Amino acid sequence: MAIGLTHYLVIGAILFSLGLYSVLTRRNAISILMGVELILNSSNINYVAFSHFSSGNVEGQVYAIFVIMLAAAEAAVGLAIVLAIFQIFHTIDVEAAETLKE
Amino acid sequence: MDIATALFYLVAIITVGSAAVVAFSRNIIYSAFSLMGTFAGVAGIYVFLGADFVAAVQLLIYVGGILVLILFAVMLTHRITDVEITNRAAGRIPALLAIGIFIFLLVQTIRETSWAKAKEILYAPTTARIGDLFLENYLLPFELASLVLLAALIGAVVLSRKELRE
Amino acid sequence: MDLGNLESLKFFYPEIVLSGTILLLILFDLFIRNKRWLGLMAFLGCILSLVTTFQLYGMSPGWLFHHMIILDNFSLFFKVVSLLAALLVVWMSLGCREIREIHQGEYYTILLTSALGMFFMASSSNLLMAYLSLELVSITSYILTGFLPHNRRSTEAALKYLIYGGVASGTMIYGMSWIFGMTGSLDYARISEALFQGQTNHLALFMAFIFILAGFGYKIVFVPFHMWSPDVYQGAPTPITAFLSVGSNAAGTAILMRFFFPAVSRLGEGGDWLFISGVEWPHFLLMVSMVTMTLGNLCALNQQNLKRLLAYSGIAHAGYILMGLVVLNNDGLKAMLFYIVVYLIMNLGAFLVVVIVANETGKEEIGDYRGLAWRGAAIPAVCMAIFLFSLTGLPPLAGFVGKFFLFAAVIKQGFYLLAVVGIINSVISLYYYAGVVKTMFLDFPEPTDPQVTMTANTSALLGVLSTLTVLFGIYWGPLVHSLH
Amino acid sequence: MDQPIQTDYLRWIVLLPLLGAATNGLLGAQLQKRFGKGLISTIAIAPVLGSFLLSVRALFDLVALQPEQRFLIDRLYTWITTGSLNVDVAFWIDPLSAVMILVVTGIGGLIHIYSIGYMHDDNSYWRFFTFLNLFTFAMLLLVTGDNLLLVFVGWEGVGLCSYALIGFWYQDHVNTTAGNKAFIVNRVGDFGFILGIFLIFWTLDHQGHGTVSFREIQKFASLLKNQEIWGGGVATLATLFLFVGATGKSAQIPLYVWLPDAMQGPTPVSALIHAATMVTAGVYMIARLHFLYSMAPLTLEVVAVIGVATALFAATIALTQNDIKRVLAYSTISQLGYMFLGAGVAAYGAAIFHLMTHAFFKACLFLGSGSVIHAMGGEQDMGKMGGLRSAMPYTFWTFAISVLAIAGTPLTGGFFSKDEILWQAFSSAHGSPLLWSLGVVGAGLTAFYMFRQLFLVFFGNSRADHHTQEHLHESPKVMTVPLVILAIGSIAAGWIGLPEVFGGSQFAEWLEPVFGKPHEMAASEGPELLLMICSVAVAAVGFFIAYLMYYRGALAPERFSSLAGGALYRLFYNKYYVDEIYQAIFVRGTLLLARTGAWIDQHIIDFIVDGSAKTTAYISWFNGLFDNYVIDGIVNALANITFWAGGKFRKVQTGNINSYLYVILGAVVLAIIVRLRYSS
Amino acid sequence: MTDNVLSWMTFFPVAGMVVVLLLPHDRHSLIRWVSALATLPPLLLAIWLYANFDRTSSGLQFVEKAPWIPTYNIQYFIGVDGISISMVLLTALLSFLCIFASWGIDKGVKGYFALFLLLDTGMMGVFVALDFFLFYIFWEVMLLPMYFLIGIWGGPRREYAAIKFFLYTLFGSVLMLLAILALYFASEPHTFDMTQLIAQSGKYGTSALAMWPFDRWGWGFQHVVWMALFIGFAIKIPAFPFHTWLPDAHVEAPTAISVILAGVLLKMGTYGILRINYPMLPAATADLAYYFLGALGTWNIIYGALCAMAQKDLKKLVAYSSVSHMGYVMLGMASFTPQGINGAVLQMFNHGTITGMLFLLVGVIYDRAHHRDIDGFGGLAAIMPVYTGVTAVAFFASMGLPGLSGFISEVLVLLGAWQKYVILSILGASGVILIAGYLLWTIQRVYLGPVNEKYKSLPEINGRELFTLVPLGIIVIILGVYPHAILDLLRSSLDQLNQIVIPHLS
Repeated sequence: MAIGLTHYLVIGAILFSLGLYSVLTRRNAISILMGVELILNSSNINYVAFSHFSSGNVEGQVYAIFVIMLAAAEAAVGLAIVLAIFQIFHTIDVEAAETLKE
Repeated sequence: MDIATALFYLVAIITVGSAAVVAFSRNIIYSAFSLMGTFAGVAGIYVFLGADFVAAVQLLIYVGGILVLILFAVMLTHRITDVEITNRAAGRIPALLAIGIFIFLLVQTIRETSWAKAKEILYAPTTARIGDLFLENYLLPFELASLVLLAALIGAVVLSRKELRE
Repeated sequence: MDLGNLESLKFFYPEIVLSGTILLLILFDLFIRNKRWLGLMAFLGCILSLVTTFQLYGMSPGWLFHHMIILDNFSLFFKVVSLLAALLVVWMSLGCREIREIHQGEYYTILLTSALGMFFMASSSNLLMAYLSLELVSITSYILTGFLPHNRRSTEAALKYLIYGGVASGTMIYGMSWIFGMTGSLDYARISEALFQGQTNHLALFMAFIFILAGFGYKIVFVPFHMWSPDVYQGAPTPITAFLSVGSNAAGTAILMRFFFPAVSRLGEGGDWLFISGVEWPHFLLMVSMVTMTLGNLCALNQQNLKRLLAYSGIAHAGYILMGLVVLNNDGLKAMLFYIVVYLIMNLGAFLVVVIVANETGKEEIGDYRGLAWRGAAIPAVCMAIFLFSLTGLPPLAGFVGKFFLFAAVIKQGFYLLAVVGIINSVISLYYYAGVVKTMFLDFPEPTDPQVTMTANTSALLGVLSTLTVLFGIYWGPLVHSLH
Repeated sequence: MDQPIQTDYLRWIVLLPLLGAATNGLLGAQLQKRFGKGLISTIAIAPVLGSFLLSVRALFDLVALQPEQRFLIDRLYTWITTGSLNVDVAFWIDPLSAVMILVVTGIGGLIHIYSIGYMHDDNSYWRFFTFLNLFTFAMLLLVTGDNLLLVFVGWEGVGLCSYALIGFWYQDHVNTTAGNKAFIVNRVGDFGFILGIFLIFWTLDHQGHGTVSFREIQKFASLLKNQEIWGGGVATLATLFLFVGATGKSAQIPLYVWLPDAMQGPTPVSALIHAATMVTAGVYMIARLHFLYSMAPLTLEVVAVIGVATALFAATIALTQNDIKRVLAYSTISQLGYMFLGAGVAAYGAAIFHLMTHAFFKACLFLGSGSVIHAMGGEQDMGKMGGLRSAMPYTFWTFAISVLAIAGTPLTGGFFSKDEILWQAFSSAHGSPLLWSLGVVGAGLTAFYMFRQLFLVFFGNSRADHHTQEHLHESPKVMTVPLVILAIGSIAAGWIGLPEVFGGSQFAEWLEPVFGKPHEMAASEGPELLLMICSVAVAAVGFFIAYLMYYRGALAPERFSSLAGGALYRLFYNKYYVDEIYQAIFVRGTLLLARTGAWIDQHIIDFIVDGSAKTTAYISWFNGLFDNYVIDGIVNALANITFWAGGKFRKVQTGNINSYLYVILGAVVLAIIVRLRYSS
Repeated sequence: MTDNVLSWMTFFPVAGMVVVLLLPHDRHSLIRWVSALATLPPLLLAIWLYANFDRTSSGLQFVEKAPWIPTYNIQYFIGVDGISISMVLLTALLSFLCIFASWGIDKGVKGYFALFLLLDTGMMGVFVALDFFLFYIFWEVMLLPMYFLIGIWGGPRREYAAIKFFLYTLFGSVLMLLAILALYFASEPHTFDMTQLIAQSGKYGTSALAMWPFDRWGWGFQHVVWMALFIGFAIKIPAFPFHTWLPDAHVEAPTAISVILAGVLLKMGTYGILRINYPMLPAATADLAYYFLGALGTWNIIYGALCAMAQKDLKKLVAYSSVSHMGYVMLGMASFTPQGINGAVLQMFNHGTITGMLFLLVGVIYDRAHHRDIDGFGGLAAIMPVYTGVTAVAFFASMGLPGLSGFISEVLVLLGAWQKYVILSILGASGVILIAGYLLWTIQRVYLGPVNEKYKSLPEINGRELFTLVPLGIIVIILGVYPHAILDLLRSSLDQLNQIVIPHLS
């Protein structure tokens, strides 16, 4: 069977789900952020794959590049926040950081 | 199975496998390091898709930037030996269940959907075309992205600045 | 009109002014000692930008920067709303003690950047632009939320917001990638073309929309993407809460409409929008709207913290605003827009009172408002009552007119169930709003409760907002007219 | 019927007493303080006398007219005009109302005068005269009103004044309770009355002649004849409704219960309201609407039966009472029963005649008893009286004459009028020997208890305590003069209404334009005489037994009271327990309903209202719970992880990001699945 | 000024409110006098209006019309006809008197009078508004001041009472809002103009809605809208079972507010039904009036009277008597006879004056004794004779004693109802007995009987209090003797109203 669009999309889907799984189960903020990165990567695979198979131009690739850039920005901010949290709470377990409540 | 196909599956397995380690590992250091595998694998996939520039960017930014950041964060916030505490996970079984259904739905839909078909599939180098696009059609997003990065920069500085006033 | 990069610039003044202000702020931050000037600068920048925005009004619609953004009255409207929100929040921040203690230079920079992001959210005509602008707003929002140094709640809220936003936007771009895969394009117009021509798979489309909605929905704060908002609203500095509650909501609505109207629908005869077959938006949105307003209101009933209460009420209001989307015609659209303006005014007003009280007492619990009217703060209490009753939708206040138009649009299309649910929700909401009013007026203060006074600055803003709330309740003709 | 003659002085007959009432009512307290009681009584009595004089003038005006034209009217203004309803404020005088206004103003005037003496020591003097005047006004309105609604105003007005005067000494709970009872029982009657008005109006209105004016009703009465409602004739039903009103006002079964209690008021009040005037309003009303009643034989029968039943019933109670005024009260009820008997056999003239004579002798009796009570220092128990004859000659003689009159002693007023009624009860088309014989029995009872009273009070030895005996005195002139006049009236009034046997009744002739010709029974002089002798004989028996029992002491009263094991006596003495029964059924029943209503309001309706609020609150609470606990709970429980989060941090389950994300994922999956199900 | 007399009447109090707000808050007596001055012109104008009202015309008079929000066809459209003129009079009078009844307020004086004046404008506006939207605005404008007036200046359970009142009324008014919108879209061109809506009343369909459960009841558009409006108004009336806010609100509200509440606000319910339900939805009115106005009204009469009888609190008793008396209004309205409907509106006016008196009287005694427990008094007649005399007038008027105003309206109502619903009329008439029962019982317990030593030194009613009561008392008597003073105003308009509905009666 030739490697086609579906293969890439399935890889993307699996990455997406794994990312979601991390986000759902992890208590560690950094781990959750890693899950988010997985999600972003999964959609990037989609974009590049579609760019290749569907649109026939590089628009999808451009999109992927922007996603990567923004992922970097988000990671920077995210990790800054995580560090701030760590300074205050001395842990980055999201369950512990729960001053906010009803 | 030709080489290319075999290579593809190899890359795919690396990608998915290390992603699985990221998701399932009980040690955050393992997670963080396997993330590198994923990123690299994804870069490989980009190469398969003829997106050389994107692959390069992926390696540069993800592996060279983001991953390093993450590792720094991990180091800063954990004693490495502290395995159990650092990467607790909760609700695995329901999560697995939900994710299972979800993945099933996704894959089913992917298989049944008639995606758009490109007129021709190109395998030309893309760097130049992407560069053109950035300066022409995608100038505004490009500028905007720089703004995002600027804001993120400032934000990261502000947020992580140690300032104990209490 | 479809312009390239350079030609576009002359229709780009508002953004340019705003970006210029941002850069100047960064620059002056280095030199200026009295940081209050920075606030004033931001304020002036907003006004200038507002002026330039108004100059663009009434232009024939067109695309700028190679189909990246669209310039029409709709986007201009939201630019005005975002600017107003930013403007008023800057003004509010000037009178806020919380803000005076932090890095004001960065604060105003990020705030204006966020406003700029909202500009693009309202005008993007491209999936990439949509994502970028959304991210711009999101990232700045995370920063603003976590701006209070060494403040547990603030930082924690920021973390939650970040994780939540990250997942939401990740999901969104995954959905967008599917759209891209189905149509081979990122541009809304071409997407619409492709979708209406091709044999699309409805299920894939539906799932893609759902994913995308996760991204938009968490900005608008509708159920089930609402859960971050109470925590974030409670934790963020109050002016930022105000900004998020109105700006982010408005921009989210804008991007939603931007996406759904041009991308997946067509204007049919008689002003009704036709959707791609197989996508049951009215029913879906109907459910979301009803659930959102009901859940928001019900949860608000039990709140003790005023900011949290306003967060839940904001969720309910998102539900009301969605009512206008359900009917999918221009009536509903106009009603939504009107409501957004009105909501902006009254909600900011309510938060302003929170700021005023917190300035003196440092507290936000409803119990701390005990007998506010008798603690030297009769005017803020009265204004708060006006805002809260306006939020309830009592005439002759602006909120009533807003709800009136929404209900009118809904009833006209025969969505009686939605109207009835909306009405019942209004009554429920009265209960908790009136509870706050009760605490302020009907309870009497303990001797230990501190006196509350206002500065000239806050009282001027309060006067403006409450006057507008009453004014739009009595004479809203011009405002409605401007929406046409 | 000819057009009535418009006059402009009739209004003053009615309004003068109102003027007096208004003056005293608004300024009385001040005037009394400043100028003394003399001014008050002058203000009160002058208008009544004025009314009396005007009434006399009206009488002469009427006399001057042809019998068919004896009809004066004074129309003031239009009161209510709505749709087809048109009500004037107009007063009219025809021979019937002429009799009534003369009785009201004449006897009323005397009672006013009498009150000067009787009430002399009371501080609320002005208030008393205010109400007395107001009452006179209302009563005059009642008898001169030209339409049913206006009459109803008077009808309720007299009720109000009666209420106010019964409870005049309001500091005593018993008095005010009696007042309440009178008012409420009367209201029950009024309820029937007003329904009667409605029925008449609408029935006529359907024929295009909606009206409440008496003359108009009479004109269109024939239209009512064949109308039916609820399977009965409208005339019958309407008259029955109105009769309910009459039973209330005129204290007939079943609504008589208030009258005995009404004796709590000052005695002049009892004389004026509860003997001479107000209580006769029902009789007047029936006479006024005789044309309707004549159309409704069934109603007439009911009226007659109730009348005679009341007459007997009240008389039996009166046999055993010891309170001087209560005896008179029951006697009044009984006598009113006779009047209704008369009206019930369509002998309206006879009823009115008895009304008039009764007004004299009963007023005299009441005032006499008032004089006695006055002398006895407020004592009302006949068991503590006796032998007053010598101490109070005027009182005694006038009282005795009145007793003779009421007992139907020949040649007194009561004799003529009562026999007229009994004769009609026997001979009229609506009458029957049974009615007559019951009436005669009643007459016998009347004679017995009245003489019993006379003997107990005025004869024998005094049973009063020493102190009272010493203070015994005849009442002042201002009280005795009215007594004398009334006593004379008791005798004389009868002579204007002689029976056919003795030359025919002037009174009947006078009323002829109103009621039409009396029945042509002239041929049967023999029976009339015979019946007359019969009734006199029965009355004589009554007198004789009373004489034996209470004068001679030859017959111990106990011998009667222990008849049938004393049960009968107890039954009479306790007034057949009617009060107790009413109390149990109506008063308690209503109160029970009231409490039930209030309970429902507080507990059920409010429960529902509060409940819906609570439900909402509960749902919201549950919602929060759901947010906070269930989702997290599922997550945590299924994962079975250890809840440990470092010693220094509070373990809180809210605000959990993971669970938030769960919700979203769940919602998304759910939405997709739902979508799948629908599309497939 | 004569051109805009209604606007002046409506907005003068708000102008007064602004002045009051500008006054320093510790100048109590100045604030009171300014408030009195602010309510006086409307009263004088109302009298002028009364004198110049054309009684022969059934149409609208003193009309003012100006576009307001042209895009939605919303107008500033006010005017009076026979239905509203009496209510305008009543409002002007009671507002003025209640300022004096509020003289004793000493907490938050400024706020109190400011809110009171705002309330005044709202009330006046409701009665003169002829644009549905305007009507709704004014309707709601009353809500807030009322909430605060009860909630801040009320009795011990004021919060509960205020929020209960608020929620109830709001629930009703939002239903009304839906109905208003439904009518707006049903009209062509879309309009809020009441006269237009009435003119188009034939257009609104009556065929059954294909929606459960309306299809089973045979209800059409008209019926559903009618019902929505009715519930909104029934809460104000208050009709059973929407009445439970009333006792609480009345008991807790300060005296003057009780007077306004009972005297004016309750009338809005029945006024609204006459003004809106009747002419705009005549077919539904014809179908539903029997059940929801006639039968429910009768039930109100009896139920209210029974509940009143069981009360121990004097004010609560008066409150329930309002429930009972408003039942007459409903019954009369439902009869569609000239007598019934005229009687109903007259009863609205009379109830306003009589209940106004009653609440003022309760206030007088409460101010002195600081409680309202019926059984806690006794023998007040001897201590306060003048007060008792005035009370007697009010009580007997409330009882419907002939010669006083209540009688005329009750008789007209019952007479009118008789033609249509004999049984209801009889039941309603029997209510008169109950009313007499509890009122007499109350008089006996409070005013008569031996003097209660505790209250031996209570001061007699003072001049200011008399000033608030006497005008009402005089009106009560005048209207009993000469009801045409009001009836003449009503006749033409109400007859015309009847003519709209009657053709739809089957």
